Amino acid sequence: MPYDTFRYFEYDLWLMSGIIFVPSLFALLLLFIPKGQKNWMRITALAGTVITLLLSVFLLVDWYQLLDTYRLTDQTGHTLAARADIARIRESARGHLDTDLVARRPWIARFNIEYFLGADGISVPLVVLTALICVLAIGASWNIENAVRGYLILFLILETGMMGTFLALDFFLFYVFWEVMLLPMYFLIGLWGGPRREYAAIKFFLFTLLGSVLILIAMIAFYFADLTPLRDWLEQRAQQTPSEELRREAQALEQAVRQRHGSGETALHTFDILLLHKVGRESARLEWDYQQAERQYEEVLASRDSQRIEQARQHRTTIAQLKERHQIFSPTFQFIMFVLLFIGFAIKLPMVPFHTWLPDAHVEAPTPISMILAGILLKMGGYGFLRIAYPICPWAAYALAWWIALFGVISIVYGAFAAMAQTDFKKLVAYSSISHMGYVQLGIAIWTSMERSQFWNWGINGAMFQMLAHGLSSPGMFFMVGVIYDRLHHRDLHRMGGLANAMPLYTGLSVIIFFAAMGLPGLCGFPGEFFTVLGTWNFTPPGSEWAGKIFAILAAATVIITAGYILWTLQRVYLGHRPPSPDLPEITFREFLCALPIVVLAILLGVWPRAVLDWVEPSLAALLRDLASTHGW
Amino acid sequence: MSLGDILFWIVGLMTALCAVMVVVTQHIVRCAIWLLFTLAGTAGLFFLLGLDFLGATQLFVYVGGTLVLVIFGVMLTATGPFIQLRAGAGEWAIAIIVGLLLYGLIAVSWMFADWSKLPEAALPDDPKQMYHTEQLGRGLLGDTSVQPVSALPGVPGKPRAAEKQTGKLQPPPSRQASAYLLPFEIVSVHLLVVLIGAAYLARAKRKRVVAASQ
Amino acid sequence: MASVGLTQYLLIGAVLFVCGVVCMAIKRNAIGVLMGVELVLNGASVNFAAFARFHEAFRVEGQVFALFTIVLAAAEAAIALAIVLNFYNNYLTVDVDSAEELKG
Amino acid sequence: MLENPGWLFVAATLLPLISFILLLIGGKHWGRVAGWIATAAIGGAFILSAIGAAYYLPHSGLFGHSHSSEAKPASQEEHRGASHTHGARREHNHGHEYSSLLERDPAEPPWQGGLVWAQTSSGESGQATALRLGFYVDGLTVIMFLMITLVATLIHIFSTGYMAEELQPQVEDHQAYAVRAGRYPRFFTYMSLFCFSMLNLVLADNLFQIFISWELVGICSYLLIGYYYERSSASNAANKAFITNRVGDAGFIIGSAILWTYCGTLTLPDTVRLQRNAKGEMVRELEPGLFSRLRMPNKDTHGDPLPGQLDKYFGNFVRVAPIKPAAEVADTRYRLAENGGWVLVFGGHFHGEDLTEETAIAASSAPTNMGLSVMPYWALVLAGIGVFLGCVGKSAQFPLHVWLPDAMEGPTPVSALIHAATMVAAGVYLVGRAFPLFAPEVLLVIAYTGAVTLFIAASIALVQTDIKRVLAYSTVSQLGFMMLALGVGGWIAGLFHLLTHAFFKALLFLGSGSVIHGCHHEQDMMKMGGLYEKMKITAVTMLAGVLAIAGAPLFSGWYSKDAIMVSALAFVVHHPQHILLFLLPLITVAMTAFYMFRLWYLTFTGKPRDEHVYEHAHESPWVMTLPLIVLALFSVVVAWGWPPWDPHASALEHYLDHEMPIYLHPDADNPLQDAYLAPVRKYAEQPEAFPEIQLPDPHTLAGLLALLSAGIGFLLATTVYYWGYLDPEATQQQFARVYTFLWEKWHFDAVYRWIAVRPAMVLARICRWFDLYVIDGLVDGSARATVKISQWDGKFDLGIIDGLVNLTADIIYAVAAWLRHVQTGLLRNYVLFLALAAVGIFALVSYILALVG
Repeated sequence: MPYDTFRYFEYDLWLMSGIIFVPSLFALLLLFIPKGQKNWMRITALAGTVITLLLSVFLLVDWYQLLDTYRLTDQTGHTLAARADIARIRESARGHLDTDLVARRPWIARFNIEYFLGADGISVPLVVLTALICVLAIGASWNIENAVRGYLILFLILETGMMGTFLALDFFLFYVFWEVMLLPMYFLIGLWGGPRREYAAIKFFLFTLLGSVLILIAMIAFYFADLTPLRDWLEQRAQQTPSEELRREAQALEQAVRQRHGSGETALHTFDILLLHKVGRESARLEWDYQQAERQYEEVLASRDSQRIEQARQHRTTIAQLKERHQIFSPTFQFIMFVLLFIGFAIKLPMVPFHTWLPDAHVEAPTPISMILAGILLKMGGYGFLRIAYPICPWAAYALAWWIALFGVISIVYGAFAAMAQTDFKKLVAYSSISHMGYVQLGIAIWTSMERSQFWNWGINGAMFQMLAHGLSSPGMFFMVGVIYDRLHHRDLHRMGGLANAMPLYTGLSVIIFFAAMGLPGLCGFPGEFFTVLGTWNFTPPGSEWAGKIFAILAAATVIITAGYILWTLQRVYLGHRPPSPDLPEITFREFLCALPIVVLAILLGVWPRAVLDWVEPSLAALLRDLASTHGW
Repeated sequence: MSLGDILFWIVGLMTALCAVMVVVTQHIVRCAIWLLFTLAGTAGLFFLLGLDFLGATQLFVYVGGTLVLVIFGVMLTATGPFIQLRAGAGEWAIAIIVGLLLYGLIAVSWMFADWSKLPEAALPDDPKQMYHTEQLGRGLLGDTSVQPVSALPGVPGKPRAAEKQTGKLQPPPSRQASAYLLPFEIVSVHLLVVLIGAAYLARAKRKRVVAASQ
Repeated sequence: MASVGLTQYLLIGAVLFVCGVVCMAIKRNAIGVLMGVELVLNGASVNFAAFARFHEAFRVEGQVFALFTIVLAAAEAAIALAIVLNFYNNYLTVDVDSAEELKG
Repeated sequence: MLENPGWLFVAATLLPLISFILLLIGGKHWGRVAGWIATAAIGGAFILSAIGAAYYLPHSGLFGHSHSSEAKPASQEEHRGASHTHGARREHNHGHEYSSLLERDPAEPPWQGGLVWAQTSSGESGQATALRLGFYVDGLTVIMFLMITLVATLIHIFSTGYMAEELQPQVEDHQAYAVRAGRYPRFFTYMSLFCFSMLNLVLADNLFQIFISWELVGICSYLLIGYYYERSSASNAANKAFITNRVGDAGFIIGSAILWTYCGTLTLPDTVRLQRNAKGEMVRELEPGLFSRLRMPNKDTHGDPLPGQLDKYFGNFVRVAPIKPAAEVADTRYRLAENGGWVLVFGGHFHGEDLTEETAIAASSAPTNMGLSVMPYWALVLAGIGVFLGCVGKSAQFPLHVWLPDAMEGPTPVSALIHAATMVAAGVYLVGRAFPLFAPEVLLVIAYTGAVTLFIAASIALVQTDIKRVLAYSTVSQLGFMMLALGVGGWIAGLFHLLTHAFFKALLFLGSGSVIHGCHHEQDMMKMGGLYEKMKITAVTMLAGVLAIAGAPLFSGWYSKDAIMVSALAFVVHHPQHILLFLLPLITVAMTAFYMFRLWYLTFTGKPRDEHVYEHAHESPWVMTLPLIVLALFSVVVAWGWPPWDPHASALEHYLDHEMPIYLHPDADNPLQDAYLAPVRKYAEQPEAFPEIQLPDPHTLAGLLALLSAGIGFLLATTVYYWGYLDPEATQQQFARVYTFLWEKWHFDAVYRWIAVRPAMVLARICRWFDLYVIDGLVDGSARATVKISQWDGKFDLGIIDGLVNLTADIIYAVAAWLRHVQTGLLRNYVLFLALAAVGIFALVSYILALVG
């Protein structure tokens, strides 16, 4: 009896839980290290992060194998939804499957909250990135001397929060981790930060808290919707169009509803993100059908063919009834919820005008925390778009695409210009982050019709890749800034210069990283931007023929400004012949080790992006297909 | 009007009268005497009801025990001024009014209460067939045959199947009796303890007097 | 006049009860108060007995609880008298009005 | 025999990359060896491309048409017409080009190959779903490879000598007053990276890959201009160069995005890719490139000839107009229209019957694999201009030419290789490579840009005194000539001049480098003079270069400049309103001759104007003079043909003519002819076919005019600077205003500072201010407001709410105080109260029950 749940060891559950909780375990371990043993504490923390990195690499390998198996057999089977459905169906029969990278356990049964983890092409790269950056950040925080224990413990808890956010598939769980992430960050900035740390920490906290409150509202609103009508609807559709996918979804939903009703509930309320995806998709699809029928009816009205008019009216009324009965998330509801979620995630992204927490937080935070902030926390925004905001409220997302893209472009241009005016090295990097994350938003926003979906696919791929690239380059830049700050104890660009001769190795590494940020081909910054711009020209949101073209031109023209501020910075910091202080030590071996992986990966991703895209793109394509299918294709 | 009824009226009224006398009498010793009669009357009522064991106990415990205690108390404390302690006329008035009100209330509620809710007992005319004492004994021993229905839930008895399944209480099935032997024992032990306690409390404490006199 | 039934017994019990209450209310002598208590208890046990007689349901319980009442009354009397004696030892009186600690 | 000799060129491209990686990792400590490694790498690249060329030449048609037409199989013949880029024979015959491309022997050019760099799984395959890295080797690639690798090899050799002083551990930088460590290896590291990028650019078969190389060569130029980064002038120049180039690159990106969106590919020529078909087996299938998608072929996808009455559209952009002018373009029907707003895109499999004169044409607005699609004509023009903007930046054309003179801050070999011979020529090369993409409007823009550039640059070069700056402006001017030529349809002329110019301009720069090296980094010609005795080889070789650029007969420049003038003339004859396109170059020829001879005279003749410089001047070592000699040789003979004195017998020109886009061939039997340029070409080649034009033979006319103008320039220079009849100082005084205007380079820098740099900085400051005071102001303000509110809230609490609470408390206290009298403490009263309470409660309950029931 191989699937006996008692004797059965569900591998992926333990793997993903390990990725999430190993850091906290080591945080516990830190408590037992005798006072004053700073190096042992650091080594312990390092061990924790390294083990997490190893586990995440395992996850990556598993995902790759899973993708391969499905590539040959079932084209759509690799999506999270499909795997979760299969798991749910077989769960009732034979227990869990240990290779599907989906794990589900009841947590708070009373409210149908589950401990629900899953990994796919959207989350896996971010998980690996997080693990890597955390290792490097620990390496970078070696020279933090005061309250080492507390610092490391908070850091590890932070890592747990980030990992959980990326792996959670239950909205409640997601939110919990989201908050877990928030608080340590607040203390890390507020206690180990620079002179204005209180201000920065409070600002960061308030902004992020505002965002998470909005998300909370949306979450609760979703929870209060009863999803039972969806079951009948999915069954209907499964009967109408005999597709394996629909059948599976219907069956799984049936399973869920029955399970829920078994425990004395009459309705199905859930935090299951994947289930909410289906709800949003089907609601939007119904809305679309209804509007089509409406349009068709009006067209027919023109021709005075009474019987055809009658047919059209019949059709419209039937659709209207279906909508009445099965549409759970009405367009208005979707609009409100989407705006809430969007602002919530856009604050994290950060999107102009919700960005001002970022420069302050970056400037005040210690170097490793800046690395985490820029490398990972900003990605939460994009991840939230892809995982939650878009799939759950596709109708609103499509209707608001124009605005989202607009704000993306504004972020791009505004961030670039603001960066050019900075005199504080860290602030400059922070603003460049804003500009770069604008590409992410733009790439996600350029929703196009199914027949030209490849362009949107380029956009989303660009966004995803840009997230990863920025997750490498901007921590790298912050690290480089930190290195120089340790030596000069100031970050004033006007008081630097001539480092190239003083610290040639350091200069070489940082020049590569800065070029990567500049989007130089052959380095990781380039593909994301290029894909996004390629996709953007095609973007024609309903009603505005020129939007995409103008956006594309602006986004493309910003590379000039980017080159401007980056090269100007390089000139002010590295070139020239007067080093700011006579004896600047070359970077230490530890610092070199921290910078090296970033440089290597930056080059690797730039030269051969398929090293990532090949196992990221299928998930994105599936997501895109689901979304686009809501608008009639 | 059967003999039983006549006897009831006589005994009952006498008892009530004595009770009233207990209230109105000022002299504490006489009070004790009236009380004695009241208690005896109660015992008589018990006998009339055919509850002979109960009546007997009433006589033993009260008349033979409690009252003796009371009279001891009276004697120990009946010094001079305390023989007759008078309450004020106002108090009398209030007390009587309240008493009448209370009595009226109880009487009215009992007169208009609809006792038919309870299963009316079918009385066998032959008092020999009543076997009250025997039944009491059996009841104490937990014999299930003596009593058709137990209306007092919660008293220890055999746990029921339904209650085992769901914690909820089920309406009692017919012919379910409960054993009162254990509670009875507990009560007697309690009595013993109380007597000991009383003896302890009643010890004279001289120094307290001194303390009080100062 | 209706034949004697439950109600009549209850009425008698009520008389005892009320008398007891009034007795408690107006006796200044602690012993008197104690007697009132006894009366109340008697009223109660009369009721019990009546129910035991006139109702199948209480055939056993009625008696048993009357029994308990009696026993407890005895106990209570013992305690009460002990208290009275202590009271007397402390205050050299049995006038309950002289115990005013409860005054608000 | 190699199965696909194209890989030779790939290998040639990768050699410098390998050397770059080697030097990047370990070069720091290798000293002189680093130079040898880089030189060996690029030399190996030259050898490889030479072998590749040997493979190619049999097909090149250099050995007479007969050879190729007989020797080659028919399929080869036909395939020449296939993708419209590479050479079609004059006697092009109508074959099934698509099918033939599928059957073609991979050993026959064009040699192709490639791999997918990034792809998406949604959308129709082959339609904007894959970005490729590929190589495409045709005649143009071959000749460019030969030129680049040869020049680069020579320059590398030269550099080993020129950069020798960087070998010593301590180098004193006179301009930055700094002493620094020598960085000899770093120089060659950058050079290797540049060579790789440049070759990759030429090798690429798609705009995307070209863009990558575009940026890479840009960054190499940045690094090498900033080689002496201790000097602020150097780092400024580097930044200027890269940012100016980025302006062009932004245009390039936009152009690519447009083509990508409407045509669904960035690959220029047709490519054969292995595709897994429905049954899962791999099949070779043809993917039409941009050219075939935009220019109408005379065959449909299945090789069937298209209806004859359409022949006037063959090889042209087919402009159409929607039949019903609906805004909704998707699947509307179109009709052929002379100036329709849309252009047909032949992306998918289309049939002859789809296309007819009379009936409507169904086309989708999205790139599709089935049938035809359309793109707006303005988008086509914009795409062309965008791509050309990239070329403008790279080739330092007006208005983005300002960076090139400043780029002279880099070491001289860099100026020779990157900023004269190869990188700056990349723009011209791209225009030539992507020529079929350009709509007539774009070509006109190109032509005028070239004309304006060549004139402005030459005029500035007249007054410069820094020897390298003179050469820089002459480079800009020559690039302008090439652009002009391409713009007026002189495809051959433009690329011809590109090749010849590469040699003689590299020669001139290396010569100037030799001079500078000899004069210990003195670049001001006013401090030189009379150096002929000191450095004879340099002087003579440079004279060869000067003659070549001035267009003296039998020197390579003569042939190419002649070709340019002919093209310009032919164009002007057909479009008289554009007469400037002939006059400006004509004047500039004279200017060119003038400033080049001025340079030579000032440097080598007359008496030394600075004794100090003169005394220390010395001839350079052989590693530097040898390349000079070789280059001099090439700049004389590279364009020769038989007989050499016939300007139109040039073998190189013939070769290029063979590589010309087919639709430029004005033959009667060429089905694909461009309506806009073919007549011009035809007039340039067979003027006798135009009896109505009352002009002498354009070749003689243009040739004589050019020669005359060059002679005037030469004479002027000689009179002023050699015979000294005219005093240049006096002339400057006389035309003071003009002189300052030219000396200030037409005030371009100032203008840009005012219209570009300053506004950008101001905008940046505005953004910063907005952040600090508006957004943060709002945030902090809201925070402060919250605090205030909470304070008021506190007051409210204290005053009102607490007041109420206390009031109730007091009331209750009072009541309680009264009630406490109830607590008599008398046991008996309590009993009474109990009884009363019982009564009261009973009464109340019964009353309520009465009310209820």
